[in-house]
Amino acid sequence: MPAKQTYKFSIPHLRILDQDGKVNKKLDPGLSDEVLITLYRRMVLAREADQRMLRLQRQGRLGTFSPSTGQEAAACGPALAMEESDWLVPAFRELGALLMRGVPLHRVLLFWGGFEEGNIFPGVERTLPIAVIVASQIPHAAGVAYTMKYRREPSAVLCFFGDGATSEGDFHEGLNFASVWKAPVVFICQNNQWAISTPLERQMNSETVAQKAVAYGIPGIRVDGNDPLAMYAATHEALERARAGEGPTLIEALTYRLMMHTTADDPSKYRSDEEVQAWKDRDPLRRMRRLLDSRKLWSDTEEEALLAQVKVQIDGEVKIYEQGVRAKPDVLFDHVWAERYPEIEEQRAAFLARQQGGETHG
Amino acid sequence: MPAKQTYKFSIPHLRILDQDGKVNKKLDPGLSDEVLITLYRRMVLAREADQRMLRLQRQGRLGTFSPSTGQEAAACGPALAMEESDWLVPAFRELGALLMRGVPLHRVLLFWGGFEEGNIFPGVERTLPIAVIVASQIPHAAGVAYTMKYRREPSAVLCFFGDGATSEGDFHEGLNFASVWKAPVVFICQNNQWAISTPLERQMNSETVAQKAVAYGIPGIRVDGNDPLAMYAATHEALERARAGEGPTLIEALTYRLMMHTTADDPSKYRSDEEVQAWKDRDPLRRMRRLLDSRKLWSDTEEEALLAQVKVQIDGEVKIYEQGVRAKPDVLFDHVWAERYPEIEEQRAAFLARQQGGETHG
Amino acid sequence: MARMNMVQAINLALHEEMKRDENVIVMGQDVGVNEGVFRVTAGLYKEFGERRVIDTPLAESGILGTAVGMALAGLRPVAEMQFSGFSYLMMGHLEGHCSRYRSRTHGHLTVPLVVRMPYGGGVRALEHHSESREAMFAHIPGIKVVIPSGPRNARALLTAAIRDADTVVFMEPKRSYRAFREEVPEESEVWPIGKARVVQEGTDLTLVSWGAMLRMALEAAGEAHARRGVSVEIIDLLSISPMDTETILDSVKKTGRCVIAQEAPLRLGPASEIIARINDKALLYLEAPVGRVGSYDVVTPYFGREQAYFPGVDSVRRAIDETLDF
Amino acid sequence: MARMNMVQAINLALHEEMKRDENVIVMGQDVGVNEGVFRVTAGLYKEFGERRVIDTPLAESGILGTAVGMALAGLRPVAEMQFSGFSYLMMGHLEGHCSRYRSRTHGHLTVPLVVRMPYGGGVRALEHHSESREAMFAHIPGIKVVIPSGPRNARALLTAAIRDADTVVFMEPKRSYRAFREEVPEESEVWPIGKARVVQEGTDLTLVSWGAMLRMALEAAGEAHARRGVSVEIIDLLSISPMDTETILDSVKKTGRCVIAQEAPLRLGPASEIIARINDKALLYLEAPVGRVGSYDVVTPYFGREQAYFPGVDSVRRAIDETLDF
Ligand SMILES: Cc1ncc(C[n+]2csc(CCOP(=O)(O)OP(=O)(O)O)c2C)c(N)n1
Ligand SMILES: Cc1ncc(C[n+]2csc(CCOP(=O)(O)OP(=O)(O)O)c2C)c(N)n1
Ligand SMILES: [Mg+2]
Ligand SMILES: [Mg+2]
Repeated sequence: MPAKQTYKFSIPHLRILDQDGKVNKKLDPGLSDEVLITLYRRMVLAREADQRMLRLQRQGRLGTFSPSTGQEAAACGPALAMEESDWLVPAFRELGALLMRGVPLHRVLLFWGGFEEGNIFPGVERTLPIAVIVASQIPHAAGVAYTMKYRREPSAVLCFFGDGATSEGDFHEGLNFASVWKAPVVFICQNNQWAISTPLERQMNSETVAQKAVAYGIPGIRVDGNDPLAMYAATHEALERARAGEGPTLIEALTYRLMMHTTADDPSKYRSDEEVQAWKDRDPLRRMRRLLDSRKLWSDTEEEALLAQVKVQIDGEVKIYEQGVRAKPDVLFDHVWAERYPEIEEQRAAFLARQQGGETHG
Repeated sequence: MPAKQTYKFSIPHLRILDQDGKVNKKLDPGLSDEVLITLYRRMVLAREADQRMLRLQRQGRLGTFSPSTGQEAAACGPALAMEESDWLVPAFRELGALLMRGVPLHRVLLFWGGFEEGNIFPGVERTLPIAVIVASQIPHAAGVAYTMKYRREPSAVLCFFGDGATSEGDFHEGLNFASVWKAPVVFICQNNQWAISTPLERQMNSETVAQKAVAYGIPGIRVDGNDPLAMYAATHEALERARAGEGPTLIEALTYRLMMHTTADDPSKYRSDEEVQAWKDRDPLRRMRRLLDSRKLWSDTEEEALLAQVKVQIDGEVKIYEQGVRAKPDVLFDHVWAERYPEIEEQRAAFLARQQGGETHG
Repeated sequence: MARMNMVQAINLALHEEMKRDENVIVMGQDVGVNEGVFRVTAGLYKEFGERRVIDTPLAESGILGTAVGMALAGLRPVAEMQFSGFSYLMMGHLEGHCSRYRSRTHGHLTVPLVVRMPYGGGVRALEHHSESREAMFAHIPGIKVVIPSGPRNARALLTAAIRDADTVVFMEPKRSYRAFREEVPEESEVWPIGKARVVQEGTDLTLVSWGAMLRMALEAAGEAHARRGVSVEIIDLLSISPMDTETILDSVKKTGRCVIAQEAPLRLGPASEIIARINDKALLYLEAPVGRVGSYDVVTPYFGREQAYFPGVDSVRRAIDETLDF
Repeated sequence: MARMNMVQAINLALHEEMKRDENVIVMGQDVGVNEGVFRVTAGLYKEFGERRVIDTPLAESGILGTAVGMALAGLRPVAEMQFSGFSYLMMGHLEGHCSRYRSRTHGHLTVPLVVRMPYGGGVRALEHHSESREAMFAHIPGIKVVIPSGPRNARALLTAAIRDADTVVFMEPKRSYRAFREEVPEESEVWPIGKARVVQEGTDLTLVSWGAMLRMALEAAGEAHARRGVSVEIIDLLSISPMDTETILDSVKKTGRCVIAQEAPLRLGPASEIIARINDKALLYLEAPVGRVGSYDVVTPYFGREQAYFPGVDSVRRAIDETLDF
């Protein structure tokens, strides 16, 4: 249909570090050697922790959880761009980001191990716990961001979610509120191309996730999500914009979930080995390693030392986790509301009496 | 941020009939004189009925309702493009479209007068009743459209909603499902620039509503919503695409609500007389009349005759409405479920006993 | 002291609390420039500006979802649902987050916010504008559900709700918005959430009610007294969750007879829970079955037929008589 | 006859009904290629293809909302909520449309669909995966809420739900999915919705239960019989709304004692409604207060602490003893 006037939009695609570890000079964010090494170390930690969790789960020492192997660049690159005063609002597949915020691994283990203590991060501020209800954290992030703006604090919010999450009404409402409010929040969609068994093309008919930004009149960008430098750079710029009062950004991190959806899932039911293999070849860790190698910042010896050190660290955290939690048995009655009310206290008393009587059930 | 590759999108803007009643020849959909006259007649009927309802409401003869004066082109143009076998899924401000589907005015009056009978349209198929829960009809429309596709029927669905509705999660979910399913549905957003007191710029930060189509990978078009020819043409094309299996379209009809939100609303609290006046000057009826005049299809005599005829028609419908409904008093117990269940039947019996005892309450 | 109606009293509490604590903000559809479709937020936008009185986009889940974020970050949002009939759209955040953040972090993160909503019938409103669904909210552990019955307690309980450390669903019986005026004290009052009030002492029968039904309860009790000399003790429940079982039980143990009058449909409504609690703790005191008054378990009819659907004074009267004459 | 577990039985009903009526379609997250996260939809995608077994986008309101449209247009969608914990996101369509279309059009337009959802605890699942909120659905007039307790009734009631002319919320106790097997008849069975079943006759006490609690009720009753010779009549409620009051009252009138065992929290749960109905019609038959077993009114704890939260066989046993010894 011909028309008088047209409105035009475009969505850029960003990659800085290619699969061979070569940096696009024009786009290089110029991270120092030290920072590059730190980033690599964090990504390795996230990977090793994830793989350990998988083993723990298989041994019955951990509950069902959602592995993040393969998505380390998409989680750690953005976290590197955060200030401590920024807020992290995760979904459930950002282990690397949580660890980079300073959340001890044993807290993450406690979460997946079935204890509320896994949501308590002593000393770590402005980091919300894992969100299980897909997309529900998106409006939360917008509300936190509004609060930063309200308080005139120069802090921004980094909010993660998956490609499946973009289908939820809360994605839409959250981005729209944030956009209308020009709230300082950066939305990162880890487009790992699957929502359990649902492939991208059954989740949406749009070519990219990033173009959904057009609906909200905010910048959208598609980023190679296995490129930690691009993820860092895009997030860094978006956070700066946010803190400068220029409103939200939507970043699509094109990546891939290399493992199962959760440990209860069997991905062979819905996707091919070839597809997985193709993405294994794009492993973000390998890419980062190649960069370090090319800059002569790393060696096999250092790699071995790192793995050994990471193993010790993880062992220690698993130990803390397996020491268990020390709450009294009636803790479930403590936090219904801030105050105590007779109807709950009566039930607590009954519960305690039953426990003393040797009953194990409610 | 520079980038390797970009994705580009554009949204056209359509106007065919300008404010002086001049047609853009290149875009003229070529409606016959007869059809043009019919369209005008329907728009006048809708306007007159709306104004009568306003008076009825002020006299206490009708409940709160949402006037549609000023939006006749956006409702009637699309309705003209429908086949009888297409489905109409309205919101609550498409009086013109309902009447064009053949819904008798007295049914609309019954709806706003507080009777379920206002949702029964004898002999009129494929026309859903008014939807009060904003945006909730959008996924319904997608589901109906899926059914048409499922049945391999060459029918499409026309779904109306307002600018405020675009903020609801159901707008997003409905458009996304329809798009993924390539369902035959045309979404028409009557962007009348206000959602009660909320102006467009507090509802969304996007320049247009139409660009929200980009998020779903479907065509979006902004149309002059006070131009009945453009509304007809855009809808016609979109319905054809839908029936041909090419999926949904989002049409933004840029129009204006000339009256109050509902009869319970006082628009002077939130908008200026100048703004309203500016839009009165763009009255779709006047524009259509100018077209007919310019083609020598209409005269003052015909106008008078039309108004007289419309008045008679409306009088008749009001009369039917005011004769009331003839259901038995316990009809509210009849349609809880298809079958009868003891717990409801007991309550019915109690109700009837109370009524017989002269009680007026439940 | 000033005489005011419920709209004014709620408005007063909002003014006072916004003045007292700049973390308190008001948000919702049309609550700012338009001052709310019922004018409950009158004057707030002028006094506190658009930063603190936010006209939100039209999205209930978005309203509560962003309010949760604000509350987690330290604000005290008072979010309005324009009508309770649209509150089902925010149930995800209410059930999933408002109710749980405290317990899932053992008190480290909390969601102190208020969701205000006009509810209930009797004003000849459109479809979806007349329901009483307090039971749905009150069934969720970790949520408080408060329902005022008059101007004074509306102001005192909303103040309490805003200061409360947890999420409070504050349901406003819109039928009572402008139905009557009452003296409201000059000074801010904070009534404890979770406490019922004995609004009239009596010895023969306990009548429990809340919201707009309370006035009908009072009228029916007065009439029962005039007609047959019965002394009715009337309890205004005020809080559906937590629920003040003690006050009810004390009264029922004294009177031996009880009627509960709610506007909600009967099935799984609050009256059923009250009866269950009487069953648990005071069954042997009962001299008759507890009388239940409520709407029928049918779909709320359009307003042309609503009178026959909603319980009225005569419904309460009938239940009192049946309970007395059992 | 074939012995099967509940997952297989539900799957059988889906197969049979899809074969019988091509208006029946299945939709939800991961129900197609993946055959459902619990494999309840195994084989359907292969047999009926993607037109009839729809892997939807991840959006609960969208799933029910489009299903409403399909039902209005003549299909019979069976929509799955992956877990009941995400069903609050579709409450808008359930309350606003599923429940009302029949009454708001006096039967001219109807919404015959089924919303299936695994619910309940006891399987050490993640947060939001363990609640029992049947009361929230059942409070809404115009919605049917059905809960099977075993393979045979699951198949027979799902068949009935799919053929039903109205919206049925079909809640599947996931703890029972693979817990035991049962003979399921060769031929399709259609059990009437709204009818409870007396699964064991008895004379001393009526025990009402449903879903996964029923097995615990059976065990506790057997144990009570062995221990103190008490004859317990056990009723499997099967349908929360409509609710078969008659069967319960007949039994209570006979036994004079009643215990209700639910997994849901107590406040405003189905047990309260049952007690209210006993109060209305059979109070004088009671020889003791009705015993209520349910979860505490606290937020469902994470699975590390869930055992202490959910009622078990000993909870039912205790309630039986208390009721008998009153
Ligand atoms: C509201 C809601 N619906 C369904 C689920 C069940 N579920 C958990 S994760 C998931 C898929 C999420 O996909 P995506 O957003 O792409 O994130 P990914 O798992 O790929 O990281 C689903 C359906 C849920 N947790 N929340
Ligand atoms: C879900 C929901 N929320 C709130 C309302 C109250 N309400 C009725 S109409 C309306 C504004 C609608 O604006 P828009 O979509 O632009 O349509 P318009 O009224 O301008 O035609 C609101 C907030 C409602 N009916 N439904
Ligand atoms: Mg994904
Ligand atoms: Mg509008």
